[in-house]
Amino acid sequence: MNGPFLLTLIWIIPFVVALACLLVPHDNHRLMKLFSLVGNLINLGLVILLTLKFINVAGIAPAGSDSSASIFHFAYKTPWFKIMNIEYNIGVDAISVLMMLLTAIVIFCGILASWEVKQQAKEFFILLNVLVAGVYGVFVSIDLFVLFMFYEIAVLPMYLLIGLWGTGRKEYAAMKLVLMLVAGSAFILAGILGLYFESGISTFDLALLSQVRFSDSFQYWAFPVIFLGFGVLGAIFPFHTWSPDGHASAPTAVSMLHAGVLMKLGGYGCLRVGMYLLPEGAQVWMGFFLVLVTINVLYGAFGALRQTDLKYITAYSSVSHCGLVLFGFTAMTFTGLKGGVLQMISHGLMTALFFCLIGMIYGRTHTRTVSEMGGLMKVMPFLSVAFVIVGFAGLGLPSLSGFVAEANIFVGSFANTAAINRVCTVLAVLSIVVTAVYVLRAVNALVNGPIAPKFSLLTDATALEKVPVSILLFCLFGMGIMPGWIIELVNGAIKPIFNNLSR
Amino acid sequence: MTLSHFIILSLMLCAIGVYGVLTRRNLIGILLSVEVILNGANLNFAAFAHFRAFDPTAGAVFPIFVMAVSACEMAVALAIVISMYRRKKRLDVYRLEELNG
Amino acid sequence: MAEFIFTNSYLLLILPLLSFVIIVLWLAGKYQNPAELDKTLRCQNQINDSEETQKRADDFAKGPKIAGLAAILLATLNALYGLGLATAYYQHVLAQPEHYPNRTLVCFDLAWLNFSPGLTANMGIYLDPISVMMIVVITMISLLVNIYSIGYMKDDPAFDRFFALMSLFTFSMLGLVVSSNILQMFVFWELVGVSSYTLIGFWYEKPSAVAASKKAFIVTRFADAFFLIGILLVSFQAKSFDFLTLNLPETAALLNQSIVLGSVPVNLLTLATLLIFAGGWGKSAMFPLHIWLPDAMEGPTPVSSIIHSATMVVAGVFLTARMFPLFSEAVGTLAVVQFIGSFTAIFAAIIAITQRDIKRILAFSTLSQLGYMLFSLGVAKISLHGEMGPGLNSLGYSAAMYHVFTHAFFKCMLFLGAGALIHAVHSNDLMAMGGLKRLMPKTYWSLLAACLAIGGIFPFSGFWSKDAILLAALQSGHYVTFGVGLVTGGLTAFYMFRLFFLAFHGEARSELHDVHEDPWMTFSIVALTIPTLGAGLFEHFFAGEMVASGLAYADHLSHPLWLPVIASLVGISGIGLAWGFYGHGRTEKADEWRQWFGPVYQLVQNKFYIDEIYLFITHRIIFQGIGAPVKWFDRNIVDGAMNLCGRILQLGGKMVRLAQNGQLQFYLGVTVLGLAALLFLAS
Amino acid sequence: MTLLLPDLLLLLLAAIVMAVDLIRIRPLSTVSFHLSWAGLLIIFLVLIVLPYDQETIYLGTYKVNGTALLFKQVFVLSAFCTVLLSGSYFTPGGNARGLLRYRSEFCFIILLCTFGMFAAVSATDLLTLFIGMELATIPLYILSGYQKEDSLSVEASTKYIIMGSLSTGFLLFGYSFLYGCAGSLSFEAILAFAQSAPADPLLRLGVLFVMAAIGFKLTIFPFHMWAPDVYDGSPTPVTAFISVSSKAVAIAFLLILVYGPLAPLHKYLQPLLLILAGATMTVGNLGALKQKRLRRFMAYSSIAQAGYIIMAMAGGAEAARSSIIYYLFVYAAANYAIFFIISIAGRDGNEEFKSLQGMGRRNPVLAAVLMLTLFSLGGIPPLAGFMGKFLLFASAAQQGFYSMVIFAALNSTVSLYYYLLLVKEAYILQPATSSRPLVTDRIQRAALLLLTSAIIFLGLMPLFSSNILAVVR
Repeated sequence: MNGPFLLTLIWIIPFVVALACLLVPHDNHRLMKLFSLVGNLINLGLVILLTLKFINVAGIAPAGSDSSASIFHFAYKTPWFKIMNIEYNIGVDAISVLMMLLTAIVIFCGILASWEVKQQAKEFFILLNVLVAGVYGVFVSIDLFVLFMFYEIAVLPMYLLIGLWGTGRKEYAAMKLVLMLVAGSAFILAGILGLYFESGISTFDLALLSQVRFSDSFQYWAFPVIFLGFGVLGAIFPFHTWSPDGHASAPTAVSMLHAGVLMKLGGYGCLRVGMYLLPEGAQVWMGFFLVLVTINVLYGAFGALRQTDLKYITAYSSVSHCGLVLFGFTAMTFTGLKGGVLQMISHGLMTALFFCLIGMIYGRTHTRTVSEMGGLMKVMPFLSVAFVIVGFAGLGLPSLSGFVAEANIFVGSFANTAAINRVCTVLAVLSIVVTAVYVLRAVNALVNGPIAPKFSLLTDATALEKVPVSILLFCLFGMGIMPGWIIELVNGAIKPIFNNLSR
Repeated sequence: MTLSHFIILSLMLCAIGVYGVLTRRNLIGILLSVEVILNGANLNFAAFAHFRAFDPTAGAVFPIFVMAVSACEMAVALAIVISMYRRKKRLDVYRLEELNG
Repeated sequence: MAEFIFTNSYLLLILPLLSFVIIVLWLAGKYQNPAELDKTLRCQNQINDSEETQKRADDFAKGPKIAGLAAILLATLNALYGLGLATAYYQHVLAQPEHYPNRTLVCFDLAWLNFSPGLTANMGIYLDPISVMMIVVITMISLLVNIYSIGYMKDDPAFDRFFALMSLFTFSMLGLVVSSNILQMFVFWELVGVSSYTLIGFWYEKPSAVAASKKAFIVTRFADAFFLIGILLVSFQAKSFDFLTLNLPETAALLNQSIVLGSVPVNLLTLATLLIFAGGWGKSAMFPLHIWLPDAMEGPTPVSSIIHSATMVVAGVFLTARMFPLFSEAVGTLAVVQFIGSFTAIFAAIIAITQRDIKRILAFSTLSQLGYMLFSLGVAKISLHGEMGPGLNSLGYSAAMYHVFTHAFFKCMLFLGAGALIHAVHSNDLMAMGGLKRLMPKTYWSLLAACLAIGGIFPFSGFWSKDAILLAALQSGHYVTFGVGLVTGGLTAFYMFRLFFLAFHGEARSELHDVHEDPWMTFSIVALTIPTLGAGLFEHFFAGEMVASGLAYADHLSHPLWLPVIASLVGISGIGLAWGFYGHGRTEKADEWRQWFGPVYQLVQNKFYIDEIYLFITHRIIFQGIGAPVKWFDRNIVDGAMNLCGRILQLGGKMVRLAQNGQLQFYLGVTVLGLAALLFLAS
Repeated sequence: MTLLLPDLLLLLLAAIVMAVDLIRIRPLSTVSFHLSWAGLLIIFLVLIVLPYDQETIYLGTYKVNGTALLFKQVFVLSAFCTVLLSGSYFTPGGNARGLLRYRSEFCFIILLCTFGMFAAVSATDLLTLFIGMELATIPLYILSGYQKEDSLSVEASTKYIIMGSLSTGFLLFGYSFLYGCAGSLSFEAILAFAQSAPADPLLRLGVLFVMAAIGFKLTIFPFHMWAPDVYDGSPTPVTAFISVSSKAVAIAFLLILVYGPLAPLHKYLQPLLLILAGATMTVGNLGALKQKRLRRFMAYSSIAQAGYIIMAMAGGAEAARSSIIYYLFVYAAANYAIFFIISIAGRDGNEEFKSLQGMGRRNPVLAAVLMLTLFSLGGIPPLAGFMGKFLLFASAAQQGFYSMVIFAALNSTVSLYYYLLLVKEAYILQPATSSRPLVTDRIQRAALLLLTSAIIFLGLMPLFSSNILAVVR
């Protein structure tokens, strides 16, 4: 199977699954779940295949070794809309491959975790698969138009997914989430059109645009526009408020996918479109964004400190951790960029597992207020231990993925000798203490302590539920203990971006 | 009598018409005021045809078309106003208030 | 053979990890679904047959002791391997200084985390005198504690989990001491923190244990954050994480520059070493970050034992020793180390006098002893008043390591013994004990040896190491520190024997049932008397070999004979005082004195209210002062701003609807006005 | 004469329909209905096969070229949809608001109106343009008052005609000034004059009058005031027709003038157009926020859409033309789809938001169509509306008006809010009382199928947009 075909197949399969679900009778939930599961299992297989192929190819011809060569592998393009020279232009570099791998894992686990959906299962799985297709699409596309298109496809299903199957103030949360993200994409749109017209070559092709030296005056306004636009999805302060409400209201699988993968689209876009194409603008604006994301990191952590709802705690921790992604980027150093990318992956796995576990625990206790729980270790050791581990991953414990990423971010950020970078790095490092505080508060309140009598008859995870948890745990440990190959891959992908930044 | 006299006259007609449209309470009165505006335009055409145009026939023909068209329009308008009168039993423009918001 | 041992030195880490993994997997299999089982049991026994249920549940929970035995087996192997490694190291490295100029052997070093082309963190095994010493100590103590735990934990439903976590703890600490670079050390440093978290909170249903584990983790984590910043600073300047590189004089020279922070000029070297030391500050529980250590007594006693002797708390000392060549260039840092060490030594000793909880007394004694070790490292830099002139005193360094070594054994034994006492009387309270001498003779005699050792009485191990420390302080000319050390020695003897007399002598102060000495437990306690008695033999070895190499040392001066005499006298007078107050297990006289001291006593007994200050800081300032406002700000200002946008739009919607009032002539007016505006705009 | 074929066929069709009415046998006969939609379909097919790369001028006043043909496609399709949409309103029991009568006359008027639009887009001089526009407008006055028994309908019609007459007056003033400057009615002469003296005050005065007048038809702020009331009061098929055809012809008119005779003034008009565009989309979006009645809601929504459309006119001729024509197709498809759904869900005569409640369960397919349509209107990919808006924005961006693009895109976010409100009604909220299932007839199903596939495929299939580009080039 050749590369481009594989790439196309990967984003098409979820669409096909969605269509297949469309044809399934309304009450046959089992079949729909089976379709989704099998479809995404196949996709997981394909993505793994892609990863292996990629490692193979990247090993032979390291990307970016020669500046004229495209940094994308398995590239393929064919004209789509002649009207604005829009092309169906796909290809991947290491970052996208890894993000696709993350997506495949998270969605597979997510579908397993949403096995219990009963209400309007058909619409649920259709929307979920459309969402997934959008996410894959963003990662495979090199054409900015196509990328933007998939980006929006990935955002919109959230409205119904939260609004229909969510809990709490779901309609408000769903509306806020979608509107804020779409408002962000308004900026992206302007930025993309600017890139198209200002480049002088009238193309949306990222690879070609990256060779263009945009005028400074253009970069000065376009960079913040694009960075903020994508940053909204990366929960950049002060545009993060969709995140706590949205994540808290969303159903399990959606929280998993959204916090795990979708929020990464923001960081991905910032890096791929913002920093890669507009390096001079990045140089000028980075100080400003550095301050913003430092606020993010600290603010998310302190915000999580006083929350009582598990999902809110996790959501604020996501704000803090996603802040670290952008923090790595704003360091503007090789290691920092790499750390940001690693943090995307790490946080994706971690937060997916977090929400997965919260969903399972909530399904049993029917409360998410930490103070009402306690001693769950007694009745659900598996879930509790997993929760403790993911908590540790959150506070950056070595041997779990979080450390690998955070170490890179901090080292990278420290390597930037500007005084403001140094100060922000110190502040960000100190945030890990706050992280420890809120994580341990949650963990202790949840799994430790005496058990409430009403919970004493609850059961541990079923075999089916153990599967996603185990997979994600495995990945957390895998990345934490053997980060070598991932780092190797990311190194290759970061190099051209970094070269652009330091030109 | 120069062109500007005519233009000023037509603009005055226009202004009178607009004033009528804005102040008349009666629907028929408003329609009449609209006619005044249209005739102001017609006068304009004629004046331009006389003073400036190298194609004066056009300027002469256009008002005729306008008259025809406005006659049609008035016919329709009157029909509608009558139907309106049947519903509301008044021709007061203030009565048109059910649709708002 | 030696070659084999060195090349496979990773086994040292693999064995305990294996032990952990095996037990965890076995546990996972066993607890396939305990709640399910529990439920079935309860359903079957609807009719108040709770005894039977309880029994079956207990049986299920207890199960066979396979886990413990497996852990012991692997720990034994590990201890043997550790010994083998030490022997091989001794024979091949120490004996051939020409081949190993720094007496350092990096057995292997695999790239683990690549940061940038020039900066990679490795995972390696780094053998030098101190790491080998630590390996021996850790593996031995781990083995003995494991054996002890078979007896101590035998009635605990979570028996298996305990052994798994102990193995993990051992693994982490071993990894820490063999780290070849500072990042690896940080990795294991954190793992140590986590393992201690899980062990301190081992009885997770007990709220106080849970709170203590959290406190331990967060306090050390707080220190670790500074440690991490220090690592960033040092590694950025040195472009490396490796200890070999970091400890080069070039690194120190590179770092030795002034930068301006804000408006204060700071020496980068001092700053960096201080930050790194901050990590040790927290882990070694130096004042004011000591608060977690007494609370950590909430864990099972074997855990306290291993934390206080071989693992965790000595990590800070070890770190300072490991980075010593760098630290030795930073005068300010060593002064801080010395000051904090000596202050904590006496501070903790004073608190220990007033405590009633047997484990807490031991905890404060650990703090005090750690203070000794650290100030000993601090005095390795000769003061200006020193008789040897400026330079380094190798004795400070070697004495610290020596004290680590001796302290590990006797402190371990003290805890194990305390555990045995607690096991016997089912209480931590010293006032509930008494008269146990008759019932637990083996424990009695062993503990006597340990108390004498910690009290610094000739010829027990503590005497030698403390003597070396005091000597180093004296030689280097740090007379205040020396005085503090001397006084603390007396205080130590006093509070230890207070404990000893109150626990063993006199009459029992509570009802005792079925007191016996468990063979597993007693074995370990008795076994530990050997190093407690015999560690003095190693004095010359330590003084000669446990020296950070590559540094220029001042020559040794003579050992004034009056020093050991004075030290012993101080120790003995401490014991005498204790006998005077508490001999035969009496407390009346002490009570009188307590009345006399009044509020001062209260202050000390409440540990100078440091915990309360912390509570104030965390709850009032961080939670309520920062957390709550941030939450409020987020909900009301940031989110409020977004909602305000929505409100404004909604208001706009209302206005538009209002304008659409249905009046035809208004519409016409707007149209005409619009035209006018258009004309106006365009002109 | 080939290029004139559709116009002639349309006239013929109108005549036939009228004739059928004269000899009709039963009052509820559906012959004219079927005749009309079939005829319109044929005309559409003819339009498709005509050559798009030619330009022919008949009698010196009637020009047919590719752009005109594309516009004619829009008009024919719109008429076709309106005829189909009207079906259920002429069927007894089809809508509780009241039965519409005289079906043949209705169809005839629609056809005639469409012919007027044909004439308008084929104009080469002001006179033809005027006649065409009036022919396209006057029937609409009649249509909006078609439900004579309903006071709302009559009120709407009254408001419409009076405001329409005023705007005609402005238009004529504008024309007279243009004529006065150029001395001729033909576009060529005006173009020549504009090129020679683009700053002539009389010319500008004329242009502004014309802009105001056309602003009325295009529902540009502040000339939009009639739209919500008329949309709300008229019978639903008429509302749909006004919202699409009338807007389309106004846009065609503007395109013809702005890029034709007034092209030299483009620079001068740009800021004006942008201000109007910004104000219009804002007012439209704000107005739609708090609505509860579907037709009024659609009025505001279409006002906003008009804002986006004229924003594109700040761009160059080619970009503006191609993007606007493309968007018209997209907009037409989405609007008609919604009006079909309104006609189905609003059988009870109310046609309010509430009518949609519980649609997700009552008729999932219809709900899905509604959602797709609304997303298309909101500009969400991969639907046609996204592509359309993207091209519109690109047209403005091409001239460097990036801040306007951001403003418009943010506006479009606001619009997404109220479109999502409808989605919420359909999916999330449940009706208070148990309601009937939503039944559809064959025509409605077929029409919705067509429109939905248009909404989906127009955005994905490059063929169509590329063709438009080729034509307008």
